[in-house]
Amino acid sequence: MKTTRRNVILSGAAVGAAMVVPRMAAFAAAPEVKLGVVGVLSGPAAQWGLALRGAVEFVAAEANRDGLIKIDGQPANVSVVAIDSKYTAEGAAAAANSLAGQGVKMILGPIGSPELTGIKPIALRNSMLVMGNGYAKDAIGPQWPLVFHQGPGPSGWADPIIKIAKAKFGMKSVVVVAPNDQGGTDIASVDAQAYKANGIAATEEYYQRGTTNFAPIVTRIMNQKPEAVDLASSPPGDAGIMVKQLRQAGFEGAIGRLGGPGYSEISRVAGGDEVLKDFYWYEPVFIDEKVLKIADDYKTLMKTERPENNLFFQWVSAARMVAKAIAKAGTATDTQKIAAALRSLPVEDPNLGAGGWIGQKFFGVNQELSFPFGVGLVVNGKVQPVQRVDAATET
Amino acid sequence: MEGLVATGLIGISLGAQYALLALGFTLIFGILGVVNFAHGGFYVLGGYIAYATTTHLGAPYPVAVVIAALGTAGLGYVFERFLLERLVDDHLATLMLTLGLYLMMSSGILVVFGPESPSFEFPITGVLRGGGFYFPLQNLIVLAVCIVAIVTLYWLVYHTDFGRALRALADDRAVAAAQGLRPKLLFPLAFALATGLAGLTGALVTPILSLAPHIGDPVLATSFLIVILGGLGSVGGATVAAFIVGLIEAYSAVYLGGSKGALALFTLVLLMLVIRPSGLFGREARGA
Amino acid sequence: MNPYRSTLFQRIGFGETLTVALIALTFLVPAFATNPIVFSVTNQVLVASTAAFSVYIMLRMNLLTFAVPTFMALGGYTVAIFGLRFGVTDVVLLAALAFVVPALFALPLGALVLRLRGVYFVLVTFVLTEITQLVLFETPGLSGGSNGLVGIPIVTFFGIPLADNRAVLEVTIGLALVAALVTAALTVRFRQHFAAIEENELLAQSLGLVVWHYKALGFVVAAGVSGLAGFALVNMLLMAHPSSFNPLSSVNYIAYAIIGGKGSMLGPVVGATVLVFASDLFAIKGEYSQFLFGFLLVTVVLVARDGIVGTIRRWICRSARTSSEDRKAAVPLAVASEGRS
Amino acid sequence: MSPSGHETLEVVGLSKRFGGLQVFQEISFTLPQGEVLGVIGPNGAGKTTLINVISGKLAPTAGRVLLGRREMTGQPLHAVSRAGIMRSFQQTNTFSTASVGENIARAITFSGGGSAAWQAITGMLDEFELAPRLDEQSDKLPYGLQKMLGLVLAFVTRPKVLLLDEPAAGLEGRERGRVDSFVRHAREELGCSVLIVEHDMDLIRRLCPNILVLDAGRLLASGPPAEVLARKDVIDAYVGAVEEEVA
Repeated sequence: MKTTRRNVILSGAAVGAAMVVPRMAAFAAAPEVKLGVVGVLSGPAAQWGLALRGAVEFVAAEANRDGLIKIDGQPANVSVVAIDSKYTAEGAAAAANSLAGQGVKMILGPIGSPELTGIKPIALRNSMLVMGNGYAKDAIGPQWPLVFHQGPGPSGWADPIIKIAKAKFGMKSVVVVAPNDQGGTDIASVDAQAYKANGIAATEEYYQRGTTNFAPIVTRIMNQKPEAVDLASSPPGDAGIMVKQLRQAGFEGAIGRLGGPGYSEISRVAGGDEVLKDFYWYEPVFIDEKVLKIADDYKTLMKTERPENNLFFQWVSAARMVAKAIAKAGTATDTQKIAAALRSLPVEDPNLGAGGWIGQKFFGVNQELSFPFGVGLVVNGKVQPVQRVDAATET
Repeated sequence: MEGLVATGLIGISLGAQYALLALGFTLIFGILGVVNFAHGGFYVLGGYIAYATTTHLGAPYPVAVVIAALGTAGLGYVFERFLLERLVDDHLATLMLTLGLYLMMSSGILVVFGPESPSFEFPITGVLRGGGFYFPLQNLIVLAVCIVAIVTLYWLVYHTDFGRALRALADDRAVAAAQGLRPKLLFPLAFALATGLAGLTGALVTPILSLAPHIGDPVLATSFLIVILGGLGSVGGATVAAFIVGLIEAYSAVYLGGSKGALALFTLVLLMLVIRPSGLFGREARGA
Repeated sequence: MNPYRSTLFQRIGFGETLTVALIALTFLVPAFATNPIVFSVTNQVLVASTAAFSVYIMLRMNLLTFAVPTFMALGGYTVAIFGLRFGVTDVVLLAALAFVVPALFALPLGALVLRLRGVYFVLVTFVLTEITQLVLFETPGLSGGSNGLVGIPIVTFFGIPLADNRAVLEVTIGLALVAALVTAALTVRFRQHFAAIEENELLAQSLGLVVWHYKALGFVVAAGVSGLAGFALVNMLLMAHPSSFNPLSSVNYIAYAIIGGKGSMLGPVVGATVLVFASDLFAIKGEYSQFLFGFLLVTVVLVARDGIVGTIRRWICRSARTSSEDRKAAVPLAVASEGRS
Repeated sequence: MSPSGHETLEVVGLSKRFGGLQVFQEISFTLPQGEVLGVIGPNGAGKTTLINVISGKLAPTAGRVLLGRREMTGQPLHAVSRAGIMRSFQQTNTFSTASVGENIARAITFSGGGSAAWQAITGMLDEFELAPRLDEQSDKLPYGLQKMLGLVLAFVTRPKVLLLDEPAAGLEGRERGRVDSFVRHAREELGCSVLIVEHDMDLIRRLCPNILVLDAGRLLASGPPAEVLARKDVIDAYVGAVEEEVA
């Protein structure tokens, strides 16, 4: 190595200079409430994060307009800090750390289970309140008292949807298909349980994340001769190909997707509603005129169109709950107090309607928001109006 | 028995798609010694060009496929000529360069076209059926194009002056250059040929499967597997290996399940490398 | 002949000394900083640097490895399993395990893959990372499958629990420091051997160097260093999750080493620092972050071929040559004297 | 150093085939310790491959290589090298970005030599004009000096048999004399036997009491150069063409 003393010292100085970064100083002026957003803003799942960010920005603007939050009697200014979680555990953890560094105590998001898993230890260390999503079996729990669930996972809604689908299509057996990672297995296994509880024989099939051609998987499914196929949390693109290839292979039964929204993309990829034929899916929000009013309000307040993804509405309701809890607690820093306020608030939203807190039975903690939701149906190639289902309860 | 044959048919259609992809990848490596991490990006770009041409310009699908192939070839030419060419002998630098290009391409597509799959359909949707078998006509067309492309490529590489020049450059650049062959002219052409092939595949296959900004990742991984199995730089090897991978994927996924099937495939390729490091048809492992 | 003797300092190498010193200096961060962002960024930079050291070691032998996530997973899961199953929490013991278990795995694996050269080696290590993911998914009993292992007990140092942000960072720094020392020791001790293999493996072998001994040694140590990075990551997240070891993350570790400059041990640290900062900075830009990251890669590769450290060194060498002609000979000779002493 | 005769290189029925291509077959010869043997033949006759096989870089398809009755066949390159069979390369082959001094230091380290090895080559370094250039990067040296450095690297490993692959190729007339000198050093100071593959007939005539002629992978003739080079089949196969080419 031809290194001279001088050049090493100089390059060292350069490195030192690179390490000195502008630190973001915490503001200490008028009452300031910062809502953190941790969500995927880049890559294939960016639409979810953009919906989340848009929703929280909207709720912050609403709160500022209405002077909702008062700290020590003074109306607070609500602002939003959004950071990309890159849909990984590390990304979410880094984002949470970064927010903690900016003095942000409340986080809306993240959206997926790996991210939620990554954020929880950080939130615990910095006593941050998290209102997140993610369908993992351990998404929330008594060991994380400050972590709330923005909406129920399949444990909440799979059962009512299956009852509707069974009444409509009358299937006796189903194959549940999902990717082989946590985003797939945790949902598919809960779905399968729910089918079995309704007297439908269910088997699970997992494919490798990144599969582009599902013809072999479809053949494997066909070999089991199921009466229905549930695509669970397969991403919409994958689900669309599977629907197309199942129909090409001659599958005539109903196809479900008890994993999340994405019907329109699935329909586009599959080649239209005629290809979907008999199809049922979970729609996180029952969208009626009242809910759509949020979109108009958004346009008036934010001067642009709302984010396209319908998860937007759900995040609006969750962010409003958090804002109300902060208002009730009258603090932007004491997350224990905010959490207590949140737990005691009735679950209701001016646009989405009334619901309740659930989660005790499945997660051991009652910190899951449950609002009315929708079941989408395509029957014989015709889209039916989305059916409203009352907020899931635990019985 | 019926199941075995049906699965074999699936494997062959998979193999045809893979062959088209792996040929371009192996060509770039064989001639330039470059591992093109942006290969999947050109596949995606081909799909989107074809989509945009049919949807926004109203061109007929076959025209769109040709435009997609030419467009990706053009971009490949420019990229090689003006960026890659400067560092073509440094395989670490070219790896980083193609990787950077891929990240820029896929996020560029994301920003322009949005994250969701658009509605992009193959014009022919019929399915041949009979006696427990089925074969989508789309796959038949891809198979036909694949065979034409492979034959053309063989002819180009082994029976034209262009091909002879490329092979001479691949064997020994210094000697070939001394004999008057001009890498500065030929390398961009070779790169364009390969990226055009990826774009053609994208234009053909994405309407059958799906089109989204991120679908380049698995394409790259599959191309890797195939060229390892076939022997880096070997056109014949890549073709045969593509069909082998297609068949193994089909049989293992059908009889073992998706996740275990993939594990079986990867392990097989690993074993293969251990037993025959230069792949099925490769020459001695290249130093670069 | 005039037998130049090199000083101990010269022989250890400036790049190595500075790298180790820089990492040791980061102990000041938990001592004085209070801002969690600083903690988080330092943590990320150090985990990234540790993993990139592993790439650096392999590059000494002209081998580009994608297998870093594989060995990180081995190290990380080893720690998680020993913590959860056997209640091992001592940080020193866990660090030893996180180093040794991947290293032991690397030994038979190396016998298989080190026969491959160039791009074949690159591709086979890529396949290894894919296999790692699938094996994790397919062994839920051991690795927790797709859910990973959560609820790992807090590590302890002589019985003192290391739970808060500060202690977690201290563990990461300690691990990075060990990794840097191991890397420096290996690459300095065998600098001539590795350089010979990198430049001209055939000549080295024909001069009698048992090349595969050194390749195996490098591979095993690189695996151990990756294992330490895996430990640091798992300790930071308090879980071992497959998504932490995804195949494409290997690209980042390679980028750290190459963008920073593969010619010096300082390279991986500088590369990790710059790119982690860049990616945190770009993360705020959301949908454009990948584009900016890609653009940065392309620009650095085109403008600074030897990486950041290499390019800066070249500038300085150029100005040093014009100013003092006489000292240029001293350093190469000092190195050459190894064979004479 | 063992007494004369104990380090004889024996090549018995050696053949090498690449797939369908037979490079050479059934080559047998012995090279007694301290002697010099020339190998000539037209391009493509298999000369370099012969060196590759004897030195252990390639495994033979059939046949054996023995050094003083010890089996060398199929041993890896480093083992053959450590046993005392050392080769030089046709193209310049040094550690290109390392200095001349570093190159020599590495050769000494890798072959297990000590500081005595430096003393042994002092004279040679002066003679080949390498001594003043010890700190220069080896690929910045003039071509001729790079080739001499390659030979010096082989020398410092203290081989028992040296296999030189076209040591004079690309050298000017004056520089070629250094090859002669190098061979003399090797024989006198190491008691080493030398096998030279070369196209330069003058050099072969000067240095080699015996030569082998390879043609299309077969041993065409062997014996003293004056005798062998006068044979009609040898002239037909080779000499005429090459003399022109070299001139």
